[in-house]
Amino acid sequence: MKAPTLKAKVHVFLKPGVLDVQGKAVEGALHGLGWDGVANVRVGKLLEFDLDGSDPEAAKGELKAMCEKLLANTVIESYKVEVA
Amino acid sequence: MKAPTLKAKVHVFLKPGVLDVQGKAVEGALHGLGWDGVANVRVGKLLEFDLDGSDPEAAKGELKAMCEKLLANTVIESYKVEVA
Amino acid sequence: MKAAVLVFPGSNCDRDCKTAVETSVNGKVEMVWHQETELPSGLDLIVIPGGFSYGDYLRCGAMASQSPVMAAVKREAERGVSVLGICNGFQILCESGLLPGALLRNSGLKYVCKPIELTIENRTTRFTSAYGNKQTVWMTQGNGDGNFFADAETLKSIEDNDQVVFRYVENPNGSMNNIAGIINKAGNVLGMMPHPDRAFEEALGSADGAPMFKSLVRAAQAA
Amino acid sequence: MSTTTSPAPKSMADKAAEYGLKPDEYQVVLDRLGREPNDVELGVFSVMWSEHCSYKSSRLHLRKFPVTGPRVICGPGENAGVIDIDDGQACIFKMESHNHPSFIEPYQGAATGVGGIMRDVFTMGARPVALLNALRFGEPGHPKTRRLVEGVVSGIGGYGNCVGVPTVAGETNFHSGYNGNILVNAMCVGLADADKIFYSAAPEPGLPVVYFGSKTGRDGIHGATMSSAEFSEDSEEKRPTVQVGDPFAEKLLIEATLELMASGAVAAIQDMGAAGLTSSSVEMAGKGGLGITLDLDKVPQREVNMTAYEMMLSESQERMLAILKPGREADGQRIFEKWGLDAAVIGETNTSGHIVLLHHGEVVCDLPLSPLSDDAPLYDRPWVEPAQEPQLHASEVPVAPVGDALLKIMSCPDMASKRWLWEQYDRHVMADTLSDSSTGHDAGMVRVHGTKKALAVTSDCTPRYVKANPYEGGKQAVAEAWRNLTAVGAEPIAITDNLNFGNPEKPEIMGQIVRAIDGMAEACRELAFPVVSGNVSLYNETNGIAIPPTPTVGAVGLLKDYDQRVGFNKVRPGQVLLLVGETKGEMGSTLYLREVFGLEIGAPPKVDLESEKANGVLVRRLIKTGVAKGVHDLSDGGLLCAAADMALASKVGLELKNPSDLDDHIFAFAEDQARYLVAVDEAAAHLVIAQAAEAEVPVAVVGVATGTDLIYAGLCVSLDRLRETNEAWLPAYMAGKA
Ligand SMILES: Nc1ncnc2c1ncn2[C@@H]1O[C@H](COP(=O)(O)OP(=O)(O)O)[C@@H](O)[C@H]1O
Ligand SMILES: [Mg+2]
Repeated sequence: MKAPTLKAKVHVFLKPGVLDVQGKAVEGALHGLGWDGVANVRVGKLLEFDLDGSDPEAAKGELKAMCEKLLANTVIESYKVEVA
Repeated sequence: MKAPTLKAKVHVFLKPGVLDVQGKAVEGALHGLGWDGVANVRVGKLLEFDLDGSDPEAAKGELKAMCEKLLANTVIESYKVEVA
Repeated sequence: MKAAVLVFPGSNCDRDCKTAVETSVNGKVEMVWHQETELPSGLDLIVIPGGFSYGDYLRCGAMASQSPVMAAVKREAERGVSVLGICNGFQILCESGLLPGALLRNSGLKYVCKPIELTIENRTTRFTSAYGNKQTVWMTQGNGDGNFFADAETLKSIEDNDQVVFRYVENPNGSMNNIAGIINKAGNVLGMMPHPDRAFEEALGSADGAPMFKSLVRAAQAA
Repeated sequence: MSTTTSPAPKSMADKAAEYGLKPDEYQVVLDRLGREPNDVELGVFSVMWSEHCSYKSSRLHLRKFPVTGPRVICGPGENAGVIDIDDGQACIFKMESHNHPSFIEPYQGAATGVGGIMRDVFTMGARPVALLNALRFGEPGHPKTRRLVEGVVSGIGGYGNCVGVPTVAGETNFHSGYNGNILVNAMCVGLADADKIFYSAAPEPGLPVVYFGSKTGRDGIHGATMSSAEFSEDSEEKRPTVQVGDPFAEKLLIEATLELMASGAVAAIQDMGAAGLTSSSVEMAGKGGLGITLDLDKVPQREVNMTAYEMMLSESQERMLAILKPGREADGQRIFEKWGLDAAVIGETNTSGHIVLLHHGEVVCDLPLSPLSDDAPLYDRPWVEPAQEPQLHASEVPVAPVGDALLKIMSCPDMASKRWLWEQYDRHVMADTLSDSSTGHDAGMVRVHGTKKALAVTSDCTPRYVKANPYEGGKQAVAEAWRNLTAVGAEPIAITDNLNFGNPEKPEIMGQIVRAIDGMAEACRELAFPVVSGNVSLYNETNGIAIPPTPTVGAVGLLKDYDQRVGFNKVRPGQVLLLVGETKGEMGSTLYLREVFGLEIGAPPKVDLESEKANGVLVRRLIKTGVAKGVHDLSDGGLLCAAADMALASKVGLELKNPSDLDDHIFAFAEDQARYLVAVDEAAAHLVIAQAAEAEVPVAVVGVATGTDLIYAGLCVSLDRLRETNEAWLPAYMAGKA
């Protein structure tokens, strides 16, 4: 029998104030293509995966630990976790 | 006076058939750290920005155009847009 | 031979390409800025050089493919002018739809710089005719996203039409079918990850890039 | 005159201490100003008088370096050193550390280190053509080391590759002494026309001051003072916002800067490095004996509500400050627009002798410039003669089977191949690379574009020698760099240095600094190898434990005809191996002792500068006349390891013998200096021996190239095995398997 799984989402993004070089470049390119109304572009990472378990709260704790340990560079990045 | 702005979110991710080498590496690393219950890791991009305008539906149309033109490579990537 | 080398913000092999064309075939080379809407007339070759156009920040080649000059390149390509995209240039060609497929992150997730051996898979193209019956060539390559990908159907058609021009002897990045370089169906647009522009004289460790430019001169003279 | 003071709840004296000014230094500020400084002014003083900007602990001793020579166009004092490489061409280079930032955030720390050193070079008008990096990590088993290696290496590659400058050489060591303080020293080498060098001194009043590059954010505020302080357990927590590098912006900045210079619009120019806008504006005006007024409202800003203090101390990357010639703003405008750079005229030069800053229409800083430089603290810090390791006697050297020892040494972290690392560096962009980390040469070589000339570059230091005897170790670092250039056939010209030490307020550490500088200066003088630029990084200590003293030497040499270059990668079967230089059997502080027996003892090898010179001159002549077919200098691991390198790079077996009366293990692994392993055609061997005798250079036949094994004193190891041993460690370690 398959163990129950949860769907995990982890959003990793640069802390405010940290220069977002990707965002800056994308914004420049969008302006170049005529989309002048675009501003403050920030580019982050979204990781999605399956996680064994059935308790969303416990899973969130795990996800946070994964972020601290591996998924985010907490010197410059923040993260948000979601479980469904 | 400042023009009204909307908050745009664009999620770009690899299509199902495309090998996600980054996701695979993250998965391997998580397993290596003892999180064996993790599977099917996919790494995508989440772009967030301000967009001039007040009509969310019109904005979504714009966002789709941006994706088709620049933000996603539809040979390998899919996208979802959100406006708030 | 009259050639144009495109220059995008972040191109860094533009001068290398110019030097390669000048040194190996004494060609005349004009540098063309990415915002130009027209290319010089009478070109035999358009080179899209390597580098990190726009920092490669969104996806390699994505932003460059949208630049004004690429619209002009598309028109010239349709008219049959030879187009050579090297490294970032290959990525730009795929992003702009001039070549099929896409270049993904290297399977090792790292930038890899090393001399590499390639088999010449199609020696009848206008880019490879001067290789004679040489079976393999050495060139260096350096990239983080050189992992060629195409869906099954596209891959089959690329293979069926002999569009694979170079294959890696040892695959450095996970490329499907060991593909290092492909050509379009019409046979005038070639994209490749390894650098013929860094292999045009023995002092650089290999001169195996030079015959590519010689082939193009031949093709230009025949035309 | 009126100055506004920002709300200051704390006393200014407290703040001064917090900003890193010592009480007596703050007193000087009060005396010179005749009043209390405000917050912004205090910030300006504290960064200008930081160790990083003022060199207050080292300046006195740096004066010992020879800094002139027939080829020196510009020595220390400018952004980088400049040497003459003939035909109206100049080479501009410098090395700089980014140790603290790299420990905190390895990717960005190393990346911005590379970016910063490139700016120092193109600021003077040079196009960067080569990068090097000297890295020292903690012991492999330390929990932080792997992540630091991973981050630093990808940061260096990520930045240099994108900008498009080849990384052609470097060095990498691992030692527990760096567990709490890694070293990331990056060097950049550039080319310019000798009559188009740009300097930072503002030439006249009334000229526009232009800011261009990326916008200013709150990055790395107080980076300069931070890099002048010791680490404690919690500095990772307290740190200010990390600087993030944007190599794409740097590439645009290079092109725009060189284009602006070519347009003839530039009167003076300076990159914004540590202490950003403060040091650049103060130095430009100060050096020119002028004054400067800046309107901070005009500074391109990335964030809202930045204070004057934040703008002046921000270390946001990829920014330049230029003083334009009269009426040339339009040239600037056109070029900055073309390259998509933010830019603004933010001020003007004048004759006031002051730096005046306006913010929101108010004067927020008004300081006389002269005290900032003239009264900068200068310390003759107390020092003691460092303890020295005693000379070892041959009888004290334990004996190991030569084969076991060789395999151990060739696979140890310091000697193991660094392929895993340098394959992440673009070594070929610019299409002028003749030799690099992968090719089997003692120095990286890049052509001077469009000519037959080439530059040879290397970076060297053997910290275990410096630790055992700072004076001899200092000499050795310079001598090894000179030897590495010589070994490829280049004429050694000049060096840059990066002095990495612990806390100079401790007399033992100050003793290391003083004696290492003495040794380096001595070697530079004897070898006619002046210092043209450099950088000092002190306070590399954590919880009171200092790094091994590490004065890294980056050196540049010139080949007039690169067809005459040589490496150790083309030795052919039948060629005879000659050992140039004397082997007395120096075993102190060798890799043999450390790697085979875990002993870090004994005086390091002495550097006899006279033989160094004589032997080098002979080797260079052998190269120039085409007699030397392969050359490798002898350094870490001695003769047998050099032979192993040579065999692997040339893919040919070597059969070695011991013609000396030293024991086999000593002859194999002694690290006597001033030696080279030279391969010549059999027919030429006697000629070389005669030439050497004439030059009074010791030379001995030590073997022949043949077969596919390395053979010596009962040892016979196949090249395949040797290669595997040498290649395996780093990739396995990085994969978590070693
Ligand atoms: N961090 C680095 N970056 C680039 N190249 C490196 C680095 N570390 C080592 N190398 C290269 O690896 C080779 C061997 O290094 P090393 O043993 O220090 O050389 P040597 O002792 O002969 O001067 C050299 O070509 C050197 O340039
Ligand atoms: Mg060496």
